[in-house]
Amino acid sequence: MKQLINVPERVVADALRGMAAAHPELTVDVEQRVVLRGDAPVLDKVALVSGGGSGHEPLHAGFVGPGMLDAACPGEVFTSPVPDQMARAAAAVDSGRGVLFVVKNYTGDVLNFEMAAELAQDEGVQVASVLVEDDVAVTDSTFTAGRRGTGGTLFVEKLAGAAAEAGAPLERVERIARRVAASCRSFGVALTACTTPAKGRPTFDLPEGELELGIGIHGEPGRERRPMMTSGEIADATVDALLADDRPHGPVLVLVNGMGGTPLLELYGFNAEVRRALGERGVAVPRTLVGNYVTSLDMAGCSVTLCQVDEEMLRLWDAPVSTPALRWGR
Amino acid sequence: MKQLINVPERVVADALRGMAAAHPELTVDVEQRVVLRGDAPVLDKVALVSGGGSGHEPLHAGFVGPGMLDAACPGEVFTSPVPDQMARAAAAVDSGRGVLFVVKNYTGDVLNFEMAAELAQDEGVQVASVLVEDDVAVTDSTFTAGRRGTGGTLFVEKLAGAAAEAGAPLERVERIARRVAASCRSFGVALTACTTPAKGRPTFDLPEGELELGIGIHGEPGRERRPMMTSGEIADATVDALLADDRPHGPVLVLVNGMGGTPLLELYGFNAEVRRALGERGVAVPRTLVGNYVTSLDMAGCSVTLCQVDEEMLRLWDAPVSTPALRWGR
Amino acid sequence: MDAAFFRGWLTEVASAVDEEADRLTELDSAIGDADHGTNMRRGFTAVVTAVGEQRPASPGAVLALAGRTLVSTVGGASGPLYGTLLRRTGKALGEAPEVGRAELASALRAGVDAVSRLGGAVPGDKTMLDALVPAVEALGEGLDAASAAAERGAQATVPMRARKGRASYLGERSVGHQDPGAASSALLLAALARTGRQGGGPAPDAGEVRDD
Amino acid sequence: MDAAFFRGWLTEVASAVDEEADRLTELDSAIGDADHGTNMRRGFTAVVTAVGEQRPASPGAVLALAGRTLVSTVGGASGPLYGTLLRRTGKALGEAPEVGRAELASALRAGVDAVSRLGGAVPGDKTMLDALVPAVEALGEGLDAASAAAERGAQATVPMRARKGRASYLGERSVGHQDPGAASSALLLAALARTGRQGGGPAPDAGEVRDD
Ligand SMILES: Nc1ncnc2c1ncn2[C@@H]1O[C@H](COP(=O)(O)OP(=O)(O)O)[C@@H](O)[C@H]1O
Ligand SMILES: Nc1ncnc2c1ncn2[C@@H]1O[C@H](COP(=O)(O)OP(=O)(O)O)[C@@H](O)[C@H]1O
Ligand SMILES: [Mg+2]
Ligand SMILES: [Mg+2]
Ligand SMILES: [Mg+2]
Ligand SMILES: [Mg+2]
Repeated sequence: MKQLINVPERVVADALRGMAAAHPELTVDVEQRVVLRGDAPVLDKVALVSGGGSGHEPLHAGFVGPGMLDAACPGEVFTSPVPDQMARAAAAVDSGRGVLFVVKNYTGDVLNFEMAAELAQDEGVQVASVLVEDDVAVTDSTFTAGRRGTGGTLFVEKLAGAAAEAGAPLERVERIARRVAASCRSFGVALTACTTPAKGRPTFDLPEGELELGIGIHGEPGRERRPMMTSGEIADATVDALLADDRPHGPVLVLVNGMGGTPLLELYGFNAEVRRALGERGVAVPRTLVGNYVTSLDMAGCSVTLCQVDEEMLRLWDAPVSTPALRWGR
Repeated sequence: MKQLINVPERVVADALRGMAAAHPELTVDVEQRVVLRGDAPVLDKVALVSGGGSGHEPLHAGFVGPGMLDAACPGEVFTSPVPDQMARAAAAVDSGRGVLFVVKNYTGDVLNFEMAAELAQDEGVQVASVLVEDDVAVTDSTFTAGRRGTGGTLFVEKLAGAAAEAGAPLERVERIARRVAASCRSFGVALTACTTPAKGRPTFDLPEGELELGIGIHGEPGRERRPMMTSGEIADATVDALLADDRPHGPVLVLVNGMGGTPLLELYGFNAEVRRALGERGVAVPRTLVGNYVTSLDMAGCSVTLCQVDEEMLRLWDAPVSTPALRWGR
Repeated sequence: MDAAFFRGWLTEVASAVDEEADRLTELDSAIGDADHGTNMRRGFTAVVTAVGEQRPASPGAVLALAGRTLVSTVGGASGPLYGTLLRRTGKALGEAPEVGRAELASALRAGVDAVSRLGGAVPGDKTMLDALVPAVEALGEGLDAASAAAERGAQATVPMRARKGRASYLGERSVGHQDPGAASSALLLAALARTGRQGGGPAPDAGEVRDD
Repeated sequence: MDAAFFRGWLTEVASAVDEEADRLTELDSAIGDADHGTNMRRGFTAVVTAVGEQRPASPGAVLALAGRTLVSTVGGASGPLYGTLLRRTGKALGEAPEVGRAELASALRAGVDAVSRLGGAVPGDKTMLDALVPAVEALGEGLDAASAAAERGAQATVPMRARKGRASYLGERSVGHQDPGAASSALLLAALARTGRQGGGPAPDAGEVRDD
């Protein structure tokens, strides 16, 4: 597989230089691998910090800005960042009202963010953390590292970010983040594997005529391999997996997310089928987001995230946001 | 190649259904294949209509909304829409102040839009047209169908859209559109070919270790095949091709555009190299847009568009826009 | 040749195009954008439906309707071009309920001229005109001769360097491939010859014989 | 064994990891995310630089610095886990300028326990602990025995079903592949044995002999 890169070792640093060039409204520390709101620390505002392995762009750095994250810490490709990054970011964005870490549930992310929280607290920053674990493909969480954090991260960062922007104190921002995290369910499907810069070849072998159901966002194979399915069949299987795990009692926000290599034309077509499938099962959808938001490099495929919402959460979703990848309102 | 579709024949209709579901602010006529601003016709405003083959999403339907297009007409994949679509769109968005057609320079698009203009004029709609022909890879335009319209389309639609939104009359909107079109230069590079739904296999053979320079956005091979290059080398070759054609006398807007299959991580890294290459050649860059905007289905690769701007054009660029794919300000 | 003859021809084209769609797309894939087969199939399927439903009374009206239908359903370059070909040919045929080969030949020439004006191409540019122009010229010798000329014209595009349409972007790299539009034009002419031989068009090289 | 011995060990690990990085990534590719080789290489390259530049005086300080360096440069699961292993082992060794095998054995046990506590894994979960725990237990019989035990432990992960780390997401599909972290742990122990044999650590199974 060919890649638009210089050398694998420099991929993340190059991307950060490119972000800096494209987004003067952000402060990008290429050396220390921290991306900050240009106006950080924002006076009297609880700050949100997230981060994780690179390769999922625009997550997380693309969500830094008013109404969402105050800072993002990109790790190497598919590798959690190191604690120093998060601690440095926390110190840079803390206005004195505390920092919320948004952590996707992977062993590496959890451990590094834990260490970062200790470091930051040692430096007098008040830190709370919320774990995103929304991937219903991981079923027996007692015999696993637990559910993976995937598309739900976008909802947690958006809604908690809106609450923080509105001036909520840390405890409330944390509570909302937890509520959103608990309300999110995701399920992903791969048509092809992705290729990491370091490996230079697809991470697993997925022949023509087959797909993987229940994949994660790190190029790992999924729960089950099946003969190729139509968009409508994939939507049915995905929605069934989501509703089997948790039947929403109210309306849901829907993220129809591309894994990076699937054309937008196909994603929109898939959204039509997801909407049909949800409609047939009586689930109301007040808002939908379609696009490549939580990706797995060049993987072809998609994931669907449902986030059950009440009035307040819907208001937080609609609140203005101004980041490279998500922008509306104001 | 696997695709997230139902059947090839329904790809465009499915995508439109999905757009309708995701974007209640748009009016999507799936049957007639027209996407309109929900508030069309906008009182006392010149209307912009564009369209072209599908497979380049978010272009054009993703650019429908306040500050940009009033309507888009998607054709079949890589096939210009038919005149009836544009004529119907023109009638639907005309407020009496006239309609500007934004046409990418391909034989099919030109002919169909010409016929549409006749139809619309027959119905009393005042129509002007602007041709986007920005692809410098097509050199000897006397012995070809002329330069292809690619990334420059985004700038024409945005800047002319802003002028129309500000209340400019048709003649002025047309003049600005022409000026923008004349100020744009693009050059594209493919690392892989794309796969159309109808064909189901890559449109041409591009082996490991090779790339194509000077490609278009319809899966056609390029001007030249070369051994694989680094991101920095591709940036140098691209910027050289652009500046050799026309050396800007002032600052340029830059679009670093993904062809659909290249991860955002790589695109941002490429942007760093493009910025370096422009800097080394003394070109100032007040604004940059990085992302998948004018795509070629799942093709891996990128294009760079430079749009030379004066103060007024920069103001038009910065003016508020609110479409599915491009949104800022207000 | 009456309206039924031309309906027959269009039906014959539709089934030929349907059978050969993959080959046309394959040709377009080499030097274009891999849609010519689907474009032609979509267009002629719609044409058959339209002329079958509306059953225009004269050859001219059949072709004019077919042309309008192509324009409204195909898109791309081939939609307006083939649409114009049939529309102008139909217009030139006028209202007459039956037409002879000479009238057809001159009407087709008017249609082909309109294609050339619309697209700005001439023979040698590696387009459908490389099949259409020689076909029209050979039409005086009968439908089979026209079909053979179209086929030769299509084959002759292989070594050409394209100067019009998408293939022109490829410059030298367009050499060595047959033009898809020329190939589909040859299908149109072959279908015309078959229709002539079958139902009751003029027998091959049978001069002004009118039957059916 | 003095500070130089431990610096030697870490250098030995770094070169083993560098050589075996592709294999580790390949293993991680089968049941993880294809980064374990690059992670380990990045970490131990940084470790060698750090201990080479700062040259801590005691074995404990060398390992503590190495552990901190891993935490700060690796990321992922292996960064905090291997970082903790070395940091805690170093801490347990204290300030002494030289340490014997018994002290090393008990310090390493403390380190391995800390890894188990941090990650919540136990032997049988198909993690690095499946190599580390048997190695520590065999350390009484010498460095070579520990290395052999680690290698056996790593091999023994092949038929296991993962219950921790990324591989656990695969459920049954994780069976039949060696755990990458267990494989890298075996490399660490093999490097320790080599260092012992070379420079002047305790001779294989030589009991409390201290030299260098
Ligand atoms: N200017 C032109 N004049 C005549 N024929 C043309 C011209 N441009 C293109 N064509 C014909 O159209 C064919 C391509 O048709 P098609 O693939 O359906 O449309 P598109 O090129 O828009 O994808 C070409 O093979 C060529 O024969
Ligand atoms: N909870 C855990 N306890 C002990 N070791 C673990 C645990 N989780 C993962 N590991 C080890 O870490 C290795 C993976 O390391 P690495 O690939 O560098 O990190 P990541 O899994 O974050 O990509 C696994 O092979 C396993 O040996
Ligand atoms: Mg990892
Ligand atoms: Mg086409
Ligand atoms: Mg074509
Ligand atoms: Mg890994």
